[in-house]
Order: sequence, then C-alpha cells, then structure tokens
Amino acid sequence: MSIYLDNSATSPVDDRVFEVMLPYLKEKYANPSSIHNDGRQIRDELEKARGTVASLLGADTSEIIFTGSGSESDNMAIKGLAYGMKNKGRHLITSNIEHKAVLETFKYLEKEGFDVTYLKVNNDGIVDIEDFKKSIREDTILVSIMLANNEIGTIQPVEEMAEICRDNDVYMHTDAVQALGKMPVDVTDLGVHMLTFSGHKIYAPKGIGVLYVDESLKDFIVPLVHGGHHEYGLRAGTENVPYIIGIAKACEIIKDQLQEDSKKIGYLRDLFEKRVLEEIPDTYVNGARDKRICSISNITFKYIEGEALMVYASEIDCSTGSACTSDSVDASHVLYAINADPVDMHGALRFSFGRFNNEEEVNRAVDILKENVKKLRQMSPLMSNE
Amino acid sequence: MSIYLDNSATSPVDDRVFEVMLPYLKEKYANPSSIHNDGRQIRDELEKARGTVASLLGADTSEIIFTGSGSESDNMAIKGLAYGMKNKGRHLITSNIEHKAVLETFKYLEKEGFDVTYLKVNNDGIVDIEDFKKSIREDTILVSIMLANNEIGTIQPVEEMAEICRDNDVYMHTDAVQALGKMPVDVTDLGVHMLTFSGHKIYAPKGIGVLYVDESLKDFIVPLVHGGHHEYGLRAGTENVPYIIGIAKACEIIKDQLQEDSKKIGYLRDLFEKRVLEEIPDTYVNGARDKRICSISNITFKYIEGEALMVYASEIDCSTGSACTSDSVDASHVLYAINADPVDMHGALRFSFGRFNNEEEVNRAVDILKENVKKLRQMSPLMSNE
Amino acid sequence: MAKGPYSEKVMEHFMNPRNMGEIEDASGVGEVGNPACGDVMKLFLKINDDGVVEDVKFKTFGCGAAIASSSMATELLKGKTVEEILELTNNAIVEALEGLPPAKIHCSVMAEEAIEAALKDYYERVGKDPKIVDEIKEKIKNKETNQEV
Ligand SMILES: Cc1ncc(COP(=O)(O)O)c(C=O)c1O
Ligand SMILES: Cc1ncc(COP(=O)(O)O)c(C=O)c1O
Ligand code: FES
Ligand code: FES
Repeated sequence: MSIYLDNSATSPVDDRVFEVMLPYLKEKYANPSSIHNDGRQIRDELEKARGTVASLLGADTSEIIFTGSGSESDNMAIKGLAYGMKNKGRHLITSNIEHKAVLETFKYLEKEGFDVTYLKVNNDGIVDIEDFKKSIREDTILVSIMLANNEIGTIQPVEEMAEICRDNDVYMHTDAVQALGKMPVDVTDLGVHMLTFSGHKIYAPKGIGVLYVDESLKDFIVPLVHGGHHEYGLRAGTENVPYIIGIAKACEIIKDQLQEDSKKIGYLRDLFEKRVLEEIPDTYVNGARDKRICSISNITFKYIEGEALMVYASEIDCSTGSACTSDSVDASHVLYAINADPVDMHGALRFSFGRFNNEEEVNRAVDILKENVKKLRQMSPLMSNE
Repeated sequence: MSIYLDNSATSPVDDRVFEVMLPYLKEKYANPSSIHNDGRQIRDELEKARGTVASLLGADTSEIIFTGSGSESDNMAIKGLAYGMKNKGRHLITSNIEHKAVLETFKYLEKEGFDVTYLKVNNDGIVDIEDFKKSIREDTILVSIMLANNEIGTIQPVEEMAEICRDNDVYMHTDAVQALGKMPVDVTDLGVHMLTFSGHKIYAPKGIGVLYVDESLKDFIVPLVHGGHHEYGLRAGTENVPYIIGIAKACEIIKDQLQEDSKKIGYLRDLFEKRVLEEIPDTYVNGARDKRICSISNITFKYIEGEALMVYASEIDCSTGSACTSDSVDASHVLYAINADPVDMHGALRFSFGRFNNEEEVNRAVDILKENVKKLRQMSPLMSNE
Repeated sequence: MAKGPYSEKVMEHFMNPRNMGEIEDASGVGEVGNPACGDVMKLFLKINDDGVVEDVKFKTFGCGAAIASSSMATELLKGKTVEEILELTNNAIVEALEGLPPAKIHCSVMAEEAIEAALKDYYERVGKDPKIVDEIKEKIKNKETNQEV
C-alpha cells in the first residue's frame, strides 16, 4: 500500500460522499428535466444540493452553477465574462502562478484581442497589492487571482484585491480549488464576483466543478456550452446528478468539520516538514511558510532530481510540480516565479496531506525519504564529498 | 413502481456498467496525470477504455475525446471547427430538427458573424438530399446533421451527406446521441469527420459524453476548455475516470448485444404502437414509421393535451417533446418542422423503450393510456360527441 | 518491478546502478550537462596501456533515465578499446535499456556526450590532439548514413 501524500492532485472519495451518490447511480436515474414524478423528485433533490453548496460558500442557491471540472469553471468564468463584457473594455489581470486552466485561458484570450497583465509574485509566492493597484486601468474588466496556490500553497490577498476591484468597477474571479476545505471560503467575506472549486480536491469525484456567479453577473456571462436551459441557461447538458449530490455532501462535511480537518492536516504537514528539515540535510521549503494552506509542503532536496527521488521512494505518492505538467521535463512555472534557485528547482517535490492521512504514514514517509535521498546523493556529482 | 418509457430522456445505468465503475469511486482514485505508480496505472486503464470506445465506432483510439455531456460534445465539434476554420469560410449548415445543443450553438455562432442555413425536413421528418446539395456554398465549412432525431426517431441520410461533404471539401459532424445502441454506428461507414454521443442514453451515467474527431482535424479544433494537456490538449480538466470506465463498458456491451437489444426494443415499441393505434381511436404516429430507430414512438392523442395525459397516466414515465423543453409551454420545434397539425401537436407524447423494459410493462402502459385518454376526452370540448 | 514510466531494464539499472562512484586516478574524466537544466553526468575512465577500458565509474544528477543511461554506458564501456568506445552511440544505450520514453531520449544523448568528453580528456592527458575524437565520430556517422542509404 502506498502512502498517499498527493491530495492536492486528487483526493479519495469520502465514504459518506460515496454513500449518498449510490442511489443516483442505481434506481434514481430519472432526468431532472423530465416532468413526470420521477423526474421532478430528482429535480428537487438536485436543487437541494445546490442550496447546500451555496450555504457553505455564503452564496444564494441561484448563484451556484455545476460544471464538469475546476478547469471548466475557470474557463467559464474568465471567457464568459471577457466575452460578455468586451464592449466595456479588453484589459484583464491575473498572476504568473495561476493554474494552467487559468493561464492557458488568458493566453487564448490574448490571441482573441484581449490585453492581459500577468502580475509577478515576490519570493514568498505572493502577489504585491501595490503592483496590483498600479495594474488596474480604465479598460480593465476582470481580475482572476487564485486563493491558494496548488504547488506551494501560498494564500493570496484576494479579499483586499476584491475590495479594490469593487472600488474600480472591475469584476473579480478567484480559483479556490486548493483553498476550499483547508481554510474558510465565503464569497461575501471575500467579496469576489465569481469563485471556482472542484469536486476531486474535496473528497468528491473527478469530473465535477462549481462556479459561483454573483446574481448580478448571470445575465452577462456567455456560456461555454449552449443548448438546453440547464444551470440557469449558463451550462447546457443533462445534469450529472450523482456527482452533484456527492459534491453537496462533500460541502456539507466541510461545513461541519473544517476546523477539525485543518487542525489535523496542518499537524501532519508540520510534523512531516519539521522532521524532513531536521533529519535530511540541505533541504528547504519553497514559498512562504506562514502564509500557506495547511495541506501543502513543497520541499527542495538539494543535489538530486525530484522525479528520481519519487521513483526511489516509490511507496510515497507525491508530485513534481503540478500533476498536469508531469508529461513535460520543464521545471515548474511557479518555482520560476518565486525565483527559486535554478539548480535546486529540479530537486523540489510537493507533498500534500489530506483528511485520510495519519501520523504513522507521515513518519514512515520521512524514513523512506531519508534513506533514498541519501542513496541518490551518493550518485550525485553535485555533492562535494560522498 | 412507474413504467419507465422515457429511455430517450435518460436511461438507467446497466448493472455491468455500475460494477466496473465502483472501484474508481473507491480505492482507484489516483490522478491519471500523476507520475507515481498509482497514477500511471489509472492512466493505462483510462487509455484502454478509450480504445474500447474507439473500437465500437470503428475509430482510432486517439480520435476519441471524453467530454462532460452530449451537449458539450456538440458544442465542441461545432464551435471548435467553426472557430478553427473561420479563415476558410463562414457558412454552416444544419437542420431545423436538431437538438437544442446543436441549434442554440448555431444561433450563437450567427451572432458571432457566421452564416447558418437551417435545412427544412419533409413531413416524414427527414432532410431532403437535393435541398442539402443546393445549400452547399464555396464558403461552407461545416455541416451538422443528427443521425437519429430525439423526438420522433427519424434517421437522417448522414452517409450520403458525408460523401457529398467530402466531395466538396466540407467537414461533417453528426449527433448520434439517440442512434448509438439502436443501430450500427461506424464512423468509417458513415464517413463523418466528427460524431457525438452521450453516456446517459446508453446505460452509462449522466455527465459524460464522447466526441469522435477525425485525426486530421485534431490540430484545427479550438478547445472549449483550455488548460492542461488532457484529451490531446482538446479538453482540459482532470478526467472523470469512473464514468470513462463506465461509458467504455457501455460501449463494449453495445458491441456485444446491439442486435439482441434492437430486436427486443423494436418488438416492444411495435407491440405498444400497434395496440395503441388499434385500441385507442384518433391516434397516429408522428414522423416516418419506416425510417426510425427502434426505440421511439411519438404518438398524437387527438382532442387532449399531452401534459394532462401524462399526469393522469402518472404510472407511465414518458415525455412531451424533448425533456429539455419541458420547462416551456411551447410545442415541440420538431413537430412544427414536420408540419404537424397545430391543434394535434399538443396531444403528442413520446414513448421511448429500452433494454430493461418488458412486455408486461408495455401491455400495462397501453391499458393505462386507454383508460385515461378516455377520461380526458370526456372533458374535451374538441370531441364532437363522447 | 512495479509498472512505471520506464522499461524493466531501465528500472533495474536505475535502482541498482552499476559502477557508481569516482576513480581517483582516472585516465580521463568527462562532465556534461548543466545543473540548471536538471542534469549533470560525470564519467571516469581508467584506460590501460593497450588502450582498453579497465575500469569506469559515473556520478549523475538527473532523472531515472539519466541515471540508468549512465549505468548502462559504464557496462557497455568496460573492456572496450578506445576505437570501439567511439562506436557507442546513444541509440545503442537506448537499445540496451530496452527503450526510453521520447521525452527522455536526451538523457541517453548526454551519456554519449559524457563518453566523448572523457575520451577527449584522456587524449589530452596522453598528449594527443582531442580533435581526433571528433574526426573518428564524424567517420562513424558517415558510415552509418551510408549504410542507411
Ligand atoms: C439528439 C441529442 N443530442 C444531444 C443531447 C444532449 O446530451 P446531454 O444531455 O448528455 O448533454 C441529447 C439528449 O439530451 C439528445 O437527445
Ligand atoms: C488551483 C487549481 N485550479 C484548477 C484545477 C483544475 O481542476 P480540475 O482538475 O477539476 O479541472 C486544479 C487542479 O487540478 C487546481 O489545483
Ligand atoms: S393549457 Fe395550460 S399551458 Fe396551455
Ligand atoms: S535528466 Fe533531465 S530529463 Fe532526464
């Protein structure tokens, strides 16, 4: 059995989530758009689920749109608003440590005639508010900044930014895929107009996402998927009822046990990090340690290469950079952005902890790493002596 | 227990499909993009599933794109090609009996500066090949015509059209959502460049679709969802592994038992139709009876209103028009298109049969209809005498 | 060995690298790669008076493919003459490893380059013009392309 320290790549489905989904994969199969009783019953249950999600986020029920992934939510928010508001202006702002689903969408919009500012982050991995203020222009229509980064876990000052956006009549979207379930996420407190999250990072299945859209914005968003009137006309397609029921349950659980979860996950992460830094020489943490979500530890093991260490320590499931980039040999754009040492960068691994990890696993993982870092360093020409 | 005669709106999940999905909702949760062993194993299984789907369609594995719904596949095919080829031309052709996911997409593209021809159908509900030929222009880039209609079941001459398209250097997409599992569907035989189908019409869950894209076209399609390199860079987002495994199983089953299924479903549909037409006066079938898929029976019950009948005969799950239009009081655009009598139109119901129906249900449904049609007609001022 | 990105042979060499280490009194040392690019390969050759490789060792910073390529290279080098060594291309290494993923082919190229660099160093130390290495390589390449035609 591997030790799963890759919860930021994807999480197991919580048994409680699995249980509530089951009937919808079996006897409760009617189409929620059908007007017969079986259809209407499913419709009611689906709308109740929407309410549960809204309640976790401090949103209204009608502000919750179910999508097919976090990536789709990001695309829908950014393209939907850019196209919908293009007559108001064509300037967009984001940061250079966003997830690919955000970055690639902006790159596409650049080709479509939009002007995009990519804000730099400091060496801690955090966007500077003054830089941000300066970047806003007359024709800025949208800002998209992630709440917590997926590689180093750093938390961005989204609340402050959203306030500045509101003062300047600019819309703000935040990608909260990594933040939800690890810190309080409330759209009213944050003041954002749109917010993305994804099921498979919060113990619901892969293939469902949510986009919160401020009621006042719903008329302007251009849908990605046209067709039937599903999701308030913003996303056509027969609803993925089982996963919607599942993600609502996942949200309900977070509402219940966020504090308990973050305490436990943070404890395990800190234990891990403390032992690694103390017991394995020439290691350090990437990104601000004090402004991070509780789940992520991005560690550089000097003199060796991350993927090699992953294979040596194959009992541990973890990541080099983000999972999406594993098919390329390029180092992570996030580590570049925080000015990480270009040599050390190759020795960085991301360990991400979750609800179902335990102390025994963490200790075992450290022992495994210790042994294998040593082995690989013996091979490394970068070590001065053996 | 209701009698489910609404299989064209959505189908129950086949137990065999359910079984193969289960492990992926439980212990097999790793992200297929992760490079650790657990991730790579899931990747292998996912690509095997892609191969299974390809094999049913007579396509290459790399021509199969998994999406979040039939609607998304339709949107991706049509917008993706229109945007990708807009420098070649801006004329598009479709029919006026397409599903909303197709029609609304074309309506949106009209606003975006494309020119769309909506082909009429004859009273049988079939597109005329001569009309079609005449509609092709120098600047035509794409034709999208459904293989089988979702309201009346009529089969369009897609094979002939695709040949004409190829002769004229035009791309052809077909929406095979209703056709798959009811008739042979092979992309090589059909000669189409793109083909859509949806999981929840073939006994897999709601929330997964497939788009077949001819290899030579993959470089031109503009994605709907930008981000990571998933699905050959054509659809970003962590893959819905459980449903992908499920839809592949559903395809495997179709490959195995298409003949058996169509024979049984056709037998039940014909039995139903024969009894209704014989035993309930003033009823008739909408659309060509001989050029239909085996599963659909769209019947007009004169002098009464369809929704009223549905409520009276509430043990039967069926549809007025398509499920997606059930929230509007407009009569079906398909019945309009075939020149159905404007009064009768309101008395039309669609009954759709599936793998899990049986003769007893069909006979019971006819009896229930008989009784309730009679009751409602007694209330109807349109009946000359009782 | 668990199913991974690599062939069993690659994994075997990666997990149990042969001839890892340094040679104090090497006759030639080659170092190629750039730590900033994530890979450095250092190769130590001990060549006897007959021009035969008596001992060979490596140190590598890089991924599994780089380490396996180094290890395989050392195995292929042992007992070979200087001329035979130069015939050793990255293709031979990839073949001996039973294949590498496309993104990792350059790791085997690095091994070939490390061998070249070590030989040049050896030629320099014995007072020969290291350019010979390039010339021989050139000849081998030509021969290969002729064969293909
Ligand atoms: C012909 C046709 N096309 C497209 C769709 C849309 O499929 P989905 O509900 O998976 O988006 C349907 C069914 O709703 C359909 O019948
Ligand atoms: C910050 C962030 N945004 C977006 C995504 C995309 O989510 P999904 O995989 O559901 O498309 C991820 C995870 O992959 C993420 O970490
Ligand atoms: S009779 Fe009520 S909607 Fe027409
Ligand atoms: S050492 Fe760089 S990819 Fe192999």
